[in-house]
Amino acid sequence: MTTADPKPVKLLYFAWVREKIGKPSEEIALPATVKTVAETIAWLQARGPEYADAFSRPQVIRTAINQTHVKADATIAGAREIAFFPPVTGG
Amino acid sequence: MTTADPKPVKLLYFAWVREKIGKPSEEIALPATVKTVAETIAWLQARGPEYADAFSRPQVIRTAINQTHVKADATIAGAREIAFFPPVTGG
Amino acid sequence: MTVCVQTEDFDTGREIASLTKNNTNIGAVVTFTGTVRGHAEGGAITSMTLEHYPGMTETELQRIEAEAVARWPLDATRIIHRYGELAPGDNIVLVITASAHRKAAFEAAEFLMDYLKTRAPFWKKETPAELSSEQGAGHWVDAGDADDSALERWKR
Amino acid sequence: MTVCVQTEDFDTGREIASLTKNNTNIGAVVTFTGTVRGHAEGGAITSMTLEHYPGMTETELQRIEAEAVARWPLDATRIIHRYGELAPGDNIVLVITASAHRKAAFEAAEFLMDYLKTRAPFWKKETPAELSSEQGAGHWVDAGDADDSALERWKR
Repeated sequence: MTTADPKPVKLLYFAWVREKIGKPSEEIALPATVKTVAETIAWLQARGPEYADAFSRPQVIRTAINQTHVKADATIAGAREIAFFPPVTGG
Repeated sequence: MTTADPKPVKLLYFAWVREKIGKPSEEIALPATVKTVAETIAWLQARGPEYADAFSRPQVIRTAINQTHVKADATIAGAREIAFFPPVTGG
Repeated sequence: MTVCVQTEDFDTGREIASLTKNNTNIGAVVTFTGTVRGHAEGGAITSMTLEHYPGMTETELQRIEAEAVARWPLDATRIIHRYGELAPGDNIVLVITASAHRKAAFEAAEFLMDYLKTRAPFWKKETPAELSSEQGAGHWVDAGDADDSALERWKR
Repeated sequence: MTVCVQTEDFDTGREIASLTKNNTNIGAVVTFTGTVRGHAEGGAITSMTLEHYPGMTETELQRIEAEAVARWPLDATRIIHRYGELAPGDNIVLVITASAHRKAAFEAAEFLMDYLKTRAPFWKKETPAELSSEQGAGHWVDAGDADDSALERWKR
């Protein structure tokens, strides 16, 4: 059995994460070795200086998978949409 | 020095106290021996069957002197207005 | 910082607007509206009549309001309490608190309601449906023990 | 039980009226209105821009509302949250809870606000007065530690 081609996933960025990266969303095919939220962030950090800047403090980045809040150790299996953003300030 | 004539005080009744006594207020000259709220209630109880009925359970009667809540052992010295009523149910 | 005791209805939206107008220090407004329920313990009611102690009511509401203002950083407060005969669904009472922050506004509104329930000289008489044709018929609503215990948390 | 995410303003009085209409089981209505303050930590601001996550916002607000309905005996609830550019004094958020009794209405409204602050995907950018002519200028509001600790009391 061969490894399937990685499916593209939609990444969304909000607030200053969006501003630093310079775009609100993109479609990316993540390598199969990237399995968790923390690994996704680490992989993105290496993508370029704007990503390195946006994710320079991973501990303040919040993540939602398929529009549900998740923690950094959550798996990204089944993710169609992964959003990265600062702590929310509703209300 | 002789005892001064007792000054009349305005008594007010509310809710079922008013209904049982049959009037909303009256002016009464209380005898000088009546010095506290509890003594006023005891004195009123002896005034007639409607008063005895209204004050048959003194522990549920609340009192205000000059429009301020007071306890049963409060003095009535200086009272221009004494109101008797059931526990309040505002709001 | 105003209290009103009135037979007329009130408009919560209008009261909020007049209270917060031109004050951009306010970030949080809490309102509590109490209304006449259609059912009491004994079944359906057709009306509720509120009796009060004119003079003392206003004084007591002002005392309660002053106590709230002394305890919390409030930009504005409003208390309106109706009396007279009301029908199910009618407004009874409105409390509004406005502050820079939500915690103060929420706490002060709850405090005002807890004190109002146990200190403001109002009495409620419910007219059950079956007695609605009889003048003055009905039964007086007992003060709740829950209301007294609600006060305990504000003791200090 | 409805949530709205919108740019338009809301009318608190009208929302209360539509929520409580023809329901005489309701005896207590609590509203919370959040508004834009004219001053931030750094001084006067000219506007506040709210960004949100379309789709997730509505989903998250519905989850929060469902949780409140599961915990308290509520007759009706309403959440309206605005986004886009707002001026000092403008409404941001409205929460309404209606119940037979005041304790449930107060607790549920506070619960909704505490959860909304920490779960609803909104972000606020304030434009200080001195930067108001510069497109996109301003600073993002930090989430408060106080908001996270406010959640602790609802844990069970």
